[in-house]
Amino acid sequence: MIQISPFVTDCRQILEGIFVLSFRSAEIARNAAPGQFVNIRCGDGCLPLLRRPFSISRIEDDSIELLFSVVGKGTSLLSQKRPGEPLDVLGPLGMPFKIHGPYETAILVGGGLGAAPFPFLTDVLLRENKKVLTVVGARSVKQLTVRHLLNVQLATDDGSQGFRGTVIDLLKTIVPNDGSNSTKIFGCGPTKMLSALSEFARVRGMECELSLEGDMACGMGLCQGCPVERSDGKKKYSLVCVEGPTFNSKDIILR
Amino acid sequence: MIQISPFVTDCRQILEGIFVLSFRSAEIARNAAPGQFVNIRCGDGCLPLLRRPFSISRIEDDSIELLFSVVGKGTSLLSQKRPGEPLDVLGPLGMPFKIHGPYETAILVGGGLGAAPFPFLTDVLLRENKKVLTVVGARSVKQLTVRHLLNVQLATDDGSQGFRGTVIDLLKTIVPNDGSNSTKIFGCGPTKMLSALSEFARVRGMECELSLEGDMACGMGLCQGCPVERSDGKKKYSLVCVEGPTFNSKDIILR
Amino acid sequence: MIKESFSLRGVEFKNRVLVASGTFGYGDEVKDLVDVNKLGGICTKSLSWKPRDGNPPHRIVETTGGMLNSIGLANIGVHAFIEQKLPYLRSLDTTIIVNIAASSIQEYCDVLSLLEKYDAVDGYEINVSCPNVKEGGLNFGTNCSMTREITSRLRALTNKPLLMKLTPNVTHISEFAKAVEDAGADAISVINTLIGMAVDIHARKPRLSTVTGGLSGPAIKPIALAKVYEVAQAVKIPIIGIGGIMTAEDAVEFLLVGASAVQVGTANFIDPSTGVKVAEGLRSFAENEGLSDVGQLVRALQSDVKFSILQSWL
Amino acid sequence: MIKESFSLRGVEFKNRVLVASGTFGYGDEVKDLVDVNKLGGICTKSLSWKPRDGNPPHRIVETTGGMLNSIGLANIGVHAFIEQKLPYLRSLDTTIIVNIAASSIQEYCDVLSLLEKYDAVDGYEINVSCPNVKEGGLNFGTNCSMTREITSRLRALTNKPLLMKLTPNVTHISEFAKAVEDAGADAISVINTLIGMAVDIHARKPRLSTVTGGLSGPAIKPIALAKVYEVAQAVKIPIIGIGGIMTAEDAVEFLLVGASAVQVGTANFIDPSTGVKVAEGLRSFAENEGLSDVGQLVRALQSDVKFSILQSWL
Ligand SMILES: Cc1cc2nc3c(=O)[nH]c(=O)nc-3n(C[C@H](O)[C@H](O)[C@H](O)COP(=O)(O)OP(=O)(O)OC[C@H]3O[C@@H](n4cnc5c(N)ncnc54)[C@H](O)[C@@H]3O)c2cc1C
Ligand SMILES: Cc1cc2nc3c(=O)[nH]c(=O)nc-3n(C[C@H](O)[C@H](O)[C@H](O)COP(=O)(O)OP(=O)(O)OC[C@H]3O[C@@H](n4cnc5c(N)ncnc54)[C@H](O)[C@@H]3O)c2cc1C
Ligand SMILES: Cc1cc2nc3c(=O)[nH]c(=O)nc-3n(C[C@H](O)[C@H](O)[C@H](O)COP(=O)(O)O)c2cc1C
Ligand SMILES: Cc1cc2nc3c(=O)[nH]c(=O)nc-3n(C[C@H](O)[C@H](O)[C@H](O)COP(=O)(O)O)c2cc1C
Ligand code: FES
Ligand code: FES
Repeated sequence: MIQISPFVTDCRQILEGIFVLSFRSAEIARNAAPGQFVNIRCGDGCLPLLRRPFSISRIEDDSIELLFSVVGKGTSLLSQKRPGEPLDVLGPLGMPFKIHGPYETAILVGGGLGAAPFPFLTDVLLRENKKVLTVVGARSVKQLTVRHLLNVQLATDDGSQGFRGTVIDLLKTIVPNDGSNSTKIFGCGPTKMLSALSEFARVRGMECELSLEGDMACGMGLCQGCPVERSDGKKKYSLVCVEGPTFNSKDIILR
Repeated sequence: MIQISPFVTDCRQILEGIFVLSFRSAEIARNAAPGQFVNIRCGDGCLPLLRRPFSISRIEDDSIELLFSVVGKGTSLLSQKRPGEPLDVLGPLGMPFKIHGPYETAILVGGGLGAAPFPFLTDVLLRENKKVLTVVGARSVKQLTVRHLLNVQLATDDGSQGFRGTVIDLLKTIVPNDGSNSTKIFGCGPTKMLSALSEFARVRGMECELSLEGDMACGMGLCQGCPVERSDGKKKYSLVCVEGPTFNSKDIILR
Repeated sequence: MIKESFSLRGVEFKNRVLVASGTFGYGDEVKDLVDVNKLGGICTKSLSWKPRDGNPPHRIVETTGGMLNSIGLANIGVHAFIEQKLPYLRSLDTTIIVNIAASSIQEYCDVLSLLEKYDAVDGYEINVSCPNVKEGGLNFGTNCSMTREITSRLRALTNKPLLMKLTPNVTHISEFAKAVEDAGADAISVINTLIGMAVDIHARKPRLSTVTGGLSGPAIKPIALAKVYEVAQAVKIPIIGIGGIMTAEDAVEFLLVGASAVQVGTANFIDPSTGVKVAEGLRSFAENEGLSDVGQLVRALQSDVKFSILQSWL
Repeated sequence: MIKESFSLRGVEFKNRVLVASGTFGYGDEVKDLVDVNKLGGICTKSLSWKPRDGNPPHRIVETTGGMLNSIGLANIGVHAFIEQKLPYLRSLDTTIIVNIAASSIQEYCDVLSLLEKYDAVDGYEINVSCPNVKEGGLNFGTNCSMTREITSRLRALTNKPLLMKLTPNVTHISEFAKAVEDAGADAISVINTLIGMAVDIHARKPRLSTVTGGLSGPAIKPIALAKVYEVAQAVKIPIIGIGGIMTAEDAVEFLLVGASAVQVGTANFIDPSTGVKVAEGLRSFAENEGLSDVGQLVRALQSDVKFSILQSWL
């Protein structure tokens, strides 16, 4: 984990309200693993006061790419950054996806901007000789980005592109009923979707790693502000920022 | 008084840390008089929360020009405005300089950015067939702007340009010892300077109008936050924002 | 048409958004700028029997997300108010609440009694955040029995709506709320400003001439909400929520936690139309929620948790 | 070389800037990022006898210029702390203040007694903003005699520095300050968080699982300064100023109004090096002012006005 002030090298809108921002950091590039995030001070004032967490979406050489949608003040300020402006970044933070294992195929399941960490994850999975299948869902085609994703199948709530229905509905048509040890699921997106995905994996007996979103004050284990309920009874909560944001779906209870 | 959202037409640095910003408003242009000010929301966040007051520096057709120096967060944000960006403006506010009277010559005495309202004042005085003499002082030539001023004499604390000494010292060399009904002083600048100017005018028995600066929360008489002590005993305080910012030097006590 | 109005003791407010005392002058300062008739009501600057000069400068300091003031209850006095300001206020089509400040219980009574003669005065809001000269300057508003006494004395003098405006600078505001409800108040205004301070580190002096002052603005909204919520658990009479309201969404928060109406304060300094905009936004919000009455938002907070200020919240 | 250090009951702090309890974990979370040895001291997360899970999500809400938290005193418990965290803290070259929270006076005593056995613990800070289970959850910190009793009971158990951390959610914090001074506290930490609340207007639910939470951050700085100032008028023992400190300038304000040292809290979440930066900035400021000891800033406020919280500040 380092705290740096790199310059923005690029910031552009790729879809309505969805932006890609990049900056260079050899150190983050060297140390980061898929599923980890960076914590960014989007403005220098008091609105927002706290940093905002973003998954590392892609790494190319020492260029770090973030993919984000504008939902509030912080992301709005971030979207206005111009090349050459300094950025206040803390990272890489959190535990990466557990990608090792005997499985052959990784199915990446994303809801909306949940697909953000998948380009990075895809690159690393390929390096590990895994097959990658990507399933992305969104409310409408307008929210769908498939940039740098592999073997993508789409689901939209309104059927404006690909399968009409949820990403889980689509997944059911793809994954054989009996599940399989040769497949592992990686999910990222809204809690409701993750919760459904978790249930799907449980029923099929599949390995499933989830990356959670959630309110964070510090992103580095200082505040105890980001609990997620554990299922194993060892302790009641885990901290999303340091014990996550990725978890094995069996270990946590999503509400 | 109106509340408008004009677009910035120009914003540029004319001296280190000193900016000129303009926007168009036919209504303000039509209604404003020299010494009045506008109250601007410099940012949309909470730092700063309140508006910032600026004298109307110049009006050309329906273009309003402000002259300001960057001293804090609000003026810093204002200096970053680009042409085409909207501005949140309330004005014109306050009581203008009283320019009518039997005097022939107006001496405009400004300290630093105190000269801000003088271009507008000069234009109107000329229209009233007054002669205009301008005396401007600053710590150093670096803080001196004589843009759109007439018959300027300069004083700098360090002698880097013009007279070495305060603007009051310089004034003493200009104004005949016995004072004169044919001359009226208009002063604007730091309180300390205004206080000395007020004393100067009292001793010489000259008419003197001052424009005060000071903390304001609302700028329109809502909060009672901007008192200046009165000398006439009728009441203890006047409100700078609505009874000023211009006052006859005899009416107020500056500390 | 959605219902926006509400009433207190038979006096109708056309909507649930008023402007707060001391932040809208006497209502005439910005009449060119704001359609004041679209406000639910106007609370005047606090009036005392005699005019008050107020505190020396500086009276204002900006802070992060808020501001401190030490105006010192500067006001023209109730007589000048009646003569110079009431005729204009009378001409308005909105509800006029006269806010009263005093340094003795008798003064509260005198001011109110005088105002009783004027129909243009629709109701009273009593500012108890005032130093009681008899008790060596101790604040009325931090003394529960004193607050109760002011309420019952004033209640006896008027049949118009009596709003008691409480200070947040107490341990349990609900005790004060119960006391004034008990003593006959029609509504409770919550909150006045919080005690705060700022220092000029170069001059090594307090920034305000009076050392401390009252903190207001968005910075205090979370505190104000908690106070309104606390009061709402304790009393049945209507609450007027105040503190840091900048938008209609802020107002909705206050209604949900228990306020029947709100007042917009500091935001007027930034945009004197805030009150009108909040009223309009509140209507839109309620419409979008499919409500027939904005009042359906009042006390509509859903919570599984019991009142938990006493719980482990750290 | 300017003097930066100060001491409490013979324990030296290398400078006057500590990190606040609950905002710096157990000190080891950000050791790669921050040179913690440059801090005046570390106040640990509040520890209780048994580990505590803390409150359900959501525990955090951002507000204008601040944040609300309802962590629920989540902590690993004093035993695990001693085993897992103390060895690392012991290896540091800074002063370690262990913060204690409890739900009964006995628990406070038990935790402190256990910690007494460990040299690595340099002193204690007692968090009294805790619900007293015996009294139905009433907060210890809002009860003056309870606060006094906790202080004297703990005083009898230790010769190490005892810091009593007061809650600001009381009418007169100075009464509590006097009580703990009287009962033998070595210093007073002022302030803990203010009670606040935020509402999700669409879900019509409190944003925090516990309804209300503690407000911290720059928004509360003016209130914290006023509380420190009030306490400084009432007691002679050192005060540790806390609340919204982001910069060295903020720290100077606290020193001037009466704090002997400060703690940086919420700012750590934005930049965990804030404490170190504030300490460095504080030294530079004092140097520029030509001082030989940062301590010369303590209580150095110049004011013509007498303590005026009771005056007419509105
Ligand atoms: C580990 C992690 C990784 C993340 N990675 C990414 C990523 O790669 N890309 C990305 O785009 N985002 C990502 N997020 C989410 C991202 O951090 C948030 O979108 C961001 O913090 C929002 O900041 P903001 O200031 O723009 O919005 P804020 O102003 O803080 O608030 C907006 C957010 O709160 C919700 N909200 C606010 N008010 C309301 C209301 N009244 N009712 C309902 N909802 C409301 C909105 O839905 C929205 O999510 C990640 C989050 C985490 C924890
Ligand atoms: C009627 C009126 C007309 C004005 N006209 C003009 C004009 O035409 N041009 C112009 O440039 N300005 C003008 N001013 C002043 C201008 O309003 C202020 O400079 C502006 O409000 C500063 O805002 P800010 O947010 O940038 O600074 P802030 O952040 O609010 O504070 C900076 C100001 O406060 C002082 N200050 C802050 N902290 C300290 C400290 N610790 N110690 C000492 N001083 C401190 C600074 O000296 C500086 O003046 C006018 C003011 C008034 C009342
Ligand atoms: C400059 C100023 C003056 C005020 N004067 C009064 C007053 O005279 N009487 C009163 O009851 N409240 C007064 N208040 C308190 C406000 O009415 C309101 O309760 C408080 O500011 C909180 O609301 P806000 O955060 O929306 O401003 C004043 C507030 C400010 C900022
Ligand atoms: C997330 C969080 C957790 C906290 N936990 C504790 C705690 O365990 N014990 C305690 O005494 N204070 C706790 N505090 C209070 C802080 O130590 C500090 O008193 C308060 O936040 C005000 O300072 P600040 O504005 O700099 O944050 C906590 C504060 C925050 C924000
Ligand atoms: S966000 Fe602070 S501990 Fe996780
Ligand atoms: S600034 Fe508000 S009355 Fe003058």
